[in-house]
Amino acid sequence: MMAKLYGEPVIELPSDLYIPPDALEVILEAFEGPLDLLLYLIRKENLDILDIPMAPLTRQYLEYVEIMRTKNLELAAEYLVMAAMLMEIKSRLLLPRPPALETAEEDPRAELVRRLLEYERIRKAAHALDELPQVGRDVVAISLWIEKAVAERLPQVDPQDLAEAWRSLLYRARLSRHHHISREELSVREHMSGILRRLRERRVLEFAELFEPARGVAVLVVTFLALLELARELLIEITQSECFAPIYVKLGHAQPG
Amino acid sequence: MPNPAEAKRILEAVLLASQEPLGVAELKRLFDDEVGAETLRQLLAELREEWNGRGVELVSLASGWRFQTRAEFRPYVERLFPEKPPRYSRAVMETLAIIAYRQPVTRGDIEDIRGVTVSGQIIQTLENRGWIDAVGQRETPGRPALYATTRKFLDDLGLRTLEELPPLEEIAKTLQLERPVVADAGQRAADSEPEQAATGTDG
Amino acid sequence: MPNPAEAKRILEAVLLASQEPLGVAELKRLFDDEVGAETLRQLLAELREEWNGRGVELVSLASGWRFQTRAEFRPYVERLFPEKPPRYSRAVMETLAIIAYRQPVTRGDIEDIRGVTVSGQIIQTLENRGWIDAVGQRETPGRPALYATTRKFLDDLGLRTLEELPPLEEIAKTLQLERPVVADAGQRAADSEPEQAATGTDG
Repeated sequence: MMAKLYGEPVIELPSDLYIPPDALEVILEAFEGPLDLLLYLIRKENLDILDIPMAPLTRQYLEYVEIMRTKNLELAAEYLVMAAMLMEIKSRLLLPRPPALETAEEDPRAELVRRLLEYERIRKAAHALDELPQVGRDVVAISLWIEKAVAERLPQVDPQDLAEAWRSLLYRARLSRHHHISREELSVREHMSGILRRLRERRVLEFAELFEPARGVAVLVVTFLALLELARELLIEITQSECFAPIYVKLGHAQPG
Repeated sequence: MPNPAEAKRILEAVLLASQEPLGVAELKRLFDDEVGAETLRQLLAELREEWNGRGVELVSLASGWRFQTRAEFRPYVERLFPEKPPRYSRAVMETLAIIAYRQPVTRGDIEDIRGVTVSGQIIQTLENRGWIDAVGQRETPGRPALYATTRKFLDDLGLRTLEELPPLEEIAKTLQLERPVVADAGQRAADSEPEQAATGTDG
Repeated sequence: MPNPAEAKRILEAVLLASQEPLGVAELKRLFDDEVGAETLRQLLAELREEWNGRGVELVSLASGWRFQTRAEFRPYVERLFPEKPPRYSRAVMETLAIIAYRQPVTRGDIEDIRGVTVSGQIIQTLENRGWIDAVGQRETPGRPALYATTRKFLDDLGLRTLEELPPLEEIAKTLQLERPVVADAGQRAADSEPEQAATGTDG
């Protein structure tokens, strides 16, 4: 093939570039950009990066770029910018310079070398980073099942919370003394619940079974009051078939019909 | 095939790494099926033994084996992950308060006091928690269930009896101190706390 | 206060349960701050020692301590959980390296170093992973965002500080002493016929 690229004749495919057609794109696309391609060429040719022979490097670079173009690979603009830069450096090197300036003037390649070195450093660092064991890829962060998962945690309530709730009720409803329940009343109501609970299990209890004399007179009284209240609210039925017969307590089911 | 000690280390690492229980069939794949199910069960039993007495245990569930923190260590785990403790809504708390102080009550009673309807959800929440249950039915039309608090409720709140609940008079007092209501304050002054009535008058 | 053996069992259970690394300050809360930071570090060091030679290790990271599987056990873990995330492309890794070593940097800085445009996609990938974030803006026209790596980046790579990053190499004067060209080109060529790409005649 014959082609001209930026005035550089491209005579032939680089001889070291015989690549099966399928692999070519993979290889060319694998370059991360012009700096990457240049580093590849420098390494391949064993060039001294601090004293780059610009002519052969530029020639090789342009050859690769041309192949990319003929292969219709989408060629990023950066490749062309770099090509221009290389040729500019090359031509500046070719210009005869007054000997006096030779030492003072910066090597036209300096900026390119600086960028190549920096990129090479980062390229290697990227590789080293990728070699570090990565959570999720190389190692698993242990996170055991927590028996009774935290997500299922239930709200904690303490008695003061209940008091707070009652307070808000009071405030809202401006409850009258109807709701001012004394401790004694509360205790009665607690016993009412208890009696209902026992009746639910047993259906029928003997009156005496409901009382626990061992707990003292106060409890006996409260239990009795609870029974009366339950009876008054028709929640229980207290029956006695005849005098001195056992008194039975049962849930106050309405007798339909 | 690895020796038993190695195999156990591998099993341990993989079971610790897995959040899901792993069955014996899956674990066999670890060793390219070169270790029999029997051997594997033996190794797992030994591994479980090795973990005895630690904060984490290896348990065998229907779906396989899993490492999990022991329930006893939950308080420690919770101490570290105290993402703001969940709270019951005001509706739930008020319902609970009414049931606690006024039991046994029907849903209708609760609605009367709260002045709004009480959703089945709220009752359900408290029932699921094991804090209330239906202890009977009131013999009125519809035979509504009567709710009461349970022993678990007392246990969970650190109470021995309902009498240890904050007394309602005290509650009313704090409320009234915050928002003095003239008529009410007078009445309360009659009952008790004369000092407060006195301070209330200097206005 | 628990005795050291108990304390270690508690630490072990909690660290095994925690999804995130736990710092010493957090762990102190486990013991109601009754155990000093120094004691805690000592216990953690002992615990790490106890886990030596197993498939799981206790590691110290930027945000604290975490149990994780040892990299050497990866083959076994992979056998059971094959759905691991893929490796990132070179473009992503180079961008990450620039941010890690040269932070804070703008997208323009990254492009200067890499010599190519950096797609928003790449930045997005790293941001989504939680490895980088914008920490400010450079006061130049357009006020470009300045990117830096996060603590999660360090955690996920098993590092405590940026100083533990693999050191940046001072590049030799010539590149010829490096890995043979063959291997390198092969790496570029990914899966397909690398040797042929590289072993061609010397140009």
